[in-house]
Amino acid sequence: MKHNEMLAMILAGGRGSRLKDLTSKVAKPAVSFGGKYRIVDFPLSNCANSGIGIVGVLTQYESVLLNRYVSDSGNWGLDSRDSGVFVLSPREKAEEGLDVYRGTADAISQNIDFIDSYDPDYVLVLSGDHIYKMNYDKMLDFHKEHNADATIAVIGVPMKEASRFGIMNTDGNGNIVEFEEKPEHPKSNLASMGIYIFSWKTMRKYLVADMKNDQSSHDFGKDIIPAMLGDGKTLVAYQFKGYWKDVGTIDSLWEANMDLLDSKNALNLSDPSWIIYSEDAVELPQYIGKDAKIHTAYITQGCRVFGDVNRSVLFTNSMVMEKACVTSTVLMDGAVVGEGAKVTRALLAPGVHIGKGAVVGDADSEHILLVSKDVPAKGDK
Amino acid sequence: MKHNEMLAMILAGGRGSRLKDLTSKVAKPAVSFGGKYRIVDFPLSNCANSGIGIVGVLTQYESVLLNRYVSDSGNWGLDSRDSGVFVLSPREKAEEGLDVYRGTADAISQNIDFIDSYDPDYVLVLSGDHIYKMNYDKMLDFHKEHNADATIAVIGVPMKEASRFGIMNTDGNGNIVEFEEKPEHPKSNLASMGIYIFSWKTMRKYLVADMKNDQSSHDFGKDIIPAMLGDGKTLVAYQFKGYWKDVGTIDSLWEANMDLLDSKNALNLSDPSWIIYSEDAVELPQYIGKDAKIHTAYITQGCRVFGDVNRSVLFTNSMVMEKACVTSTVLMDGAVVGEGAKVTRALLAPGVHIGKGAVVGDADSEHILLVSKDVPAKGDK
Amino acid sequence: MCNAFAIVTPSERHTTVKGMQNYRPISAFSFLGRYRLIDFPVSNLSNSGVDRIQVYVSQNPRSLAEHLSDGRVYNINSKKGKLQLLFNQDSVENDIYNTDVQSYASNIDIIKRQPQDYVIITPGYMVFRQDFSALLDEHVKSGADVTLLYHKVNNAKEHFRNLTYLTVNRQKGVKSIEPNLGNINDRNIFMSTYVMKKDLLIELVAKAQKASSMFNLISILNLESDSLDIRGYQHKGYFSAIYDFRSYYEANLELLDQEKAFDLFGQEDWPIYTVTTDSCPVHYYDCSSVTNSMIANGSRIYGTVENSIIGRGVEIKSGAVIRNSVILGHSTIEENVVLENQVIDKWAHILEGRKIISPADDPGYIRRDDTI
Amino acid sequence: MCNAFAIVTPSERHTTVKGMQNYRPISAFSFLGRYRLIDFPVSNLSNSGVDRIQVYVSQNPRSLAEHLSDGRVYNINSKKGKLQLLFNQDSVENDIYNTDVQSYASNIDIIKRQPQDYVIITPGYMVFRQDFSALLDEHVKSGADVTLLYHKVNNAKEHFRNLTYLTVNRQKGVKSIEPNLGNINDRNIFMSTYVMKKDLLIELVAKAQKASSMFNLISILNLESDSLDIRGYQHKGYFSAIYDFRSYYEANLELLDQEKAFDLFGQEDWPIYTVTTDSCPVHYYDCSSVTNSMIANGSRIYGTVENSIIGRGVEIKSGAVIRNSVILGHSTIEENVVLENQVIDKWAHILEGRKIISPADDPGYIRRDDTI
Repeated sequence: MKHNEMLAMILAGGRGSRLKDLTSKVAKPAVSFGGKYRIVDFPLSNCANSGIGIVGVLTQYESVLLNRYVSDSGNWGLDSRDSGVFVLSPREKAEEGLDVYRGTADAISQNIDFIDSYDPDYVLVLSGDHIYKMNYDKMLDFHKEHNADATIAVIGVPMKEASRFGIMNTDGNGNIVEFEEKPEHPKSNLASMGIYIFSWKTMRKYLVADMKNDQSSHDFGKDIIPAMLGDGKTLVAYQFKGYWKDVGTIDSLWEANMDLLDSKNALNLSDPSWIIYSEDAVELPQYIGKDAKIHTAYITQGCRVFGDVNRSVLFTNSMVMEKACVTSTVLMDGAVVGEGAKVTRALLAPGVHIGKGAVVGDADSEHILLVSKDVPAKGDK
Repeated sequence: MKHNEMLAMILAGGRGSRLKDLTSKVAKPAVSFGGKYRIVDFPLSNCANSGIGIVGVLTQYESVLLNRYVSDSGNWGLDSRDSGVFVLSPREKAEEGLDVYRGTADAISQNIDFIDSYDPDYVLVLSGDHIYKMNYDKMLDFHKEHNADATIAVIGVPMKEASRFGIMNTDGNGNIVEFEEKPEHPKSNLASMGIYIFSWKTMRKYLVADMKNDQSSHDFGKDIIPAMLGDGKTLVAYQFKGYWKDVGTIDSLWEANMDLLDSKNALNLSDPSWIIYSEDAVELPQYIGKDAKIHTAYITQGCRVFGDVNRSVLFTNSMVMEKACVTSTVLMDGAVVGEGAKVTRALLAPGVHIGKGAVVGDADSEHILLVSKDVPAKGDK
Repeated sequence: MCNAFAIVTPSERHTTVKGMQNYRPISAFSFLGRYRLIDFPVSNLSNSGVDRIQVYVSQNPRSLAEHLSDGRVYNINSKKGKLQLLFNQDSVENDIYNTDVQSYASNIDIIKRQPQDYVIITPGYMVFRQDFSALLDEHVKSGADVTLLYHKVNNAKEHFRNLTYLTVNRQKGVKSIEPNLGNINDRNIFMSTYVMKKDLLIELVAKAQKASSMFNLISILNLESDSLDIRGYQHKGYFSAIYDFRSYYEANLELLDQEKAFDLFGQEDWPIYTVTTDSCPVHYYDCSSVTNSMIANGSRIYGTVENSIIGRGVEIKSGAVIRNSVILGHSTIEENVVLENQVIDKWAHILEGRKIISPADDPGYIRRDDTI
Repeated sequence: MCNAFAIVTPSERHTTVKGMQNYRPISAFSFLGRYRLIDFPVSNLSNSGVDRIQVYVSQNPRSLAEHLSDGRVYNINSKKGKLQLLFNQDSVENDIYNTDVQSYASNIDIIKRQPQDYVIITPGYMVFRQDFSALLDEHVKSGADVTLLYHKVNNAKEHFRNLTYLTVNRQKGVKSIEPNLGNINDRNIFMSTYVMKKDLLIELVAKAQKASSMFNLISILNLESDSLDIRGYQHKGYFSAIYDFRSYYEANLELLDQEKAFDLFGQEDWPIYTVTTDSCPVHYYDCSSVTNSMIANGSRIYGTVENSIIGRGVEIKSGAVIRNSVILGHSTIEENVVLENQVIDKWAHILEGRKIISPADDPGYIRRDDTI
């Protein structure tokens, strides 16, 4: 076994309940995105492209599909000899019972033995819910240059929105001097992206202490980072510039999909030097029918379009039948819009069928309509 | 996704406490065997050779190494497009909390959603602790021919030992009429091998009912099989002939290793038509030194022998130094017998070092000596 | 599981696809923008439970070697099964000696070592769906020595030139295998697919070599037709063969017909596998207009596309019009180009304003990496 | 990660290993019973963080194609990286034109498409350990145009014939690259390993082609030695080269020396990868006697083995005596055979009682699949 300088741990255990019915049977990181991807493809592909070989995925909630999905490590080329994607659920240990992960830090703590078994110098902690491209290897260089105990990736947000984020206050040298979770009066606009590099030896000590602390909520932001700051450890902010989106709500998930229609979109999924890998669907190329009309769309293989599509994103195997009209809408995997139906400003959950002639959604709605149940044809019920 | 006729579920959650220190940090199915194998290689390779593509491994206890090991599905060729080895630990569900597996049947019950996601016709349930080669595809043919609801593999055991096993009493047609767990006065010598094929639809009903039954111990042998027999379902015995060994104790694990020295051993690990696949160690071929003497041995790559080896099995990277003498002994991975030391009738746990000149084990002992801590050189302490 | 191993054969000596074939063997041709022709026989075999597959290759093996890799994408267990490329290592300068029999002979040790009793031989240059496990069962049940797969066509005057056809009697016995010279429309086109015992193949190869160093498998079967029980088995469903440039062009466009595509691809339990390139979805921009076309992922469409197949990573800029054409991967079509009835090979670059129009029955070809 | 891609070169035109090379290129030779020679350069590259590796092959590519597969066993990410076989597709009949420059020229499009700035060229027929990442750093730091790797030897009269050596000045500048004709023992043997910018390689290939169609990379470097800053870099540690039959035999037996083996394999962070065949451990029976030998898994030993290398799945029956020999995989040595100073190729079968003894300085060779 070759020495692993850094391994990655992806926190993928959240319930993602603000995504409503989309996460009732599917863990949030396994939710589909951008036609052919799942959210977790982003951190996993970033790892592969950054040269990280060992990735632990910490799951616990409704994770059958997620576990199956990430187990297929070849999708990201992470199946070479000393690589692997490992699903880490809570386990029973010799001295202890079985316990759920009590917080982000506890999820890592419960897997100290897994991490130790690779003897890494650094551990990268990621969240499984964000859409972005990032070279973690460069962040590691930054971590080493600064002789840091922890490096936290931050992104500038509009000052007026800063109170919605975990904000890092830094000194002139980029050292983090304070962390404030959703401050009422933010002192900076540098929001934590939930991406941490820790020197493993130091981190390990804090995790062991945290596990024993009954007062702790076992969370990186609330407990570990403040404890390290309190001890005068070196924590530095690594400023990221580029596309980054938390797709935690139906509106933000829809928006992130719509962003793909912008030809100047900074995410640029067609860049050959930083490919986002995903599972390959065994499907024909998309077929566009004789009377179809497509104006600005992002459509993937397996789709069939016979009607009109405007400013919309079509996921694998979705279909738009004759004379149907789909506008400003996301059709998730296998969603079907029946003949003559009209769908506007909506997000159709996987497999949802819109009946013939039905009218769904509203061009002027404040929020995006999530359609998670079949809609009967006009006239039926 | 292609339809999967039958998928396999390997029960790998047992504590294996009779293997003492060998399983203090390693789940029993991950214990090493036969030089280069781990116990779980046998059911996994049997699956691969029987054409089964989807294998769930149900783990819970001290399973970091086991989880890592079976995740590397390419070792058994189970990483082709529609194949996979999936680690299934207890998971939190939308409606329920997190719970350990309460018994063999409960382990399957808690993964009904996993099985359903493949829509199989049949489910093969295996144990992760047995050494044998078996074509499950032929067993499935038998199951279908008999239109059975469940088929249980049985093996003839000496009548006087039958009371140590779960015994199947059959009628003249091979139908199971009674199951007795360790009967005082056995009526037959057909012992259950813990290998079951179930028709999934039928099995699913029994599992759902069993989950709700507070009186149940949620065990196949104690609860599910008797319930099916009680309802008059068709349960048939599939008689297996060949090598089969439960390696549940230090003595039986040692014996199974010694069996490999017998050139007529029915297990025959060199048969090219039914290869037992395993992880490949990145090691040199074994080196046998200038003054080495080897009489009857089973030695794998990475080993180095400079002394005498008699009737012994040497696992990956184990070493026998100059003038040392190893007799009737199993040296597990990386065990080292120092210069001039004598080791007899022992099983050395992975990485154990026997100091120079030390004498370990006794040719006349009733039981095999498990050495799980380093032994100091003669004269040291 | 199937008691047979398989040999996928390269195109025959006398069939050539002008242009395209300079860069890769026919079995490595791109098809429908996403597949390679080899995907069809290998998926058929894998779905039939055949997991020992030997793909013979004569020239330019690179694209095929990279595409097939270790067979995992075709759902073949890489430990138990084996998808291997075999090269005709003894190929001789005078091409008339390079028969299929020569290839078998030069790999006869490997053929002999296969543990299966039967062999299925099927071509890498035809597109169809076939359950070989059912075909093998039928072969065994019939008691025949050799079973040959054929497809009834009614357009053999114009099409399938250079292929062979079977004459069968009422009992499905094969009376002869002859070249299609195009004089009759109704023919049983031989799909170059054989089922027989491995030992019989070994015997036939030895006999053919003895008879003449120019003999191929068909020659020896014709010669032995009295002593062997050779039967035909009729294939039904979609079938096309790639034996010249026009047949390649037409087979692509023909599958825009959704019924035909469904016949070939629509069987739920019969996936046609291929290798992914991890391209992103297709981006259609506001000015695009696309009808009756198949578009592979990774493409960016600003222009007009009608009745065409667009390969992976193709860019069609605004004002460009593509009609009845097959564009292979990674080509760039600049603004205001007009292409009609063309096959554009990979990495080509068609410069602004070009108009390249060919007659429908004589489509044009633009070479790989060409800038025009 | 390394800002270089790599080319692994096949053996040169004028080196041949009699016998063995009829069946596979030198880089596919079995080594120490378990490896193939190609494992050394590819593991070196993978361990150095180079994940785009092109292995050039001229003839008989099958064994190499199967062995390398998609690079996963070498710990190369198959999505981000690429281990590919490249064939010299334009190889011409007259062998003197088949230079390394010709191979680069015929794959120049692929070379140009690599995203890395540097190229490392290293041979598939030498055995050594080298951190190419460190070598590249050194190259960049030195400001040289080309860095060449060499090994100081003191036995060049008897060994390393047909290879080349470097003459270097005190500043490590390379004054010339010349064939080793064996007249002096102390030589800096050139390890056929180059580091340079990709663009320089492209330029040199063009220049070489212009100069003469028989020019190879060494010729053009000699010609350009005044205009380019070409430096030598001394390799230390175990080194052997396979350039004829005896060097192959000796390189195998030499590594029975545990110190040499440790020097090559003992670095914890520098694994030498190879493909497993899932053979079971070695079974030694009661009558066996084995000393100073390396035995690969899958073998069954009843007889006597001394100072030898035994490949995978070999059976040595009782009474047989093997001395100072290299037995490749799957051979069977029957009872009471005596072999001394032999190389036995794969799948050979030595019949009962045969005695085959050659002098130590002129070892014998038994062909693949031979029964003797």
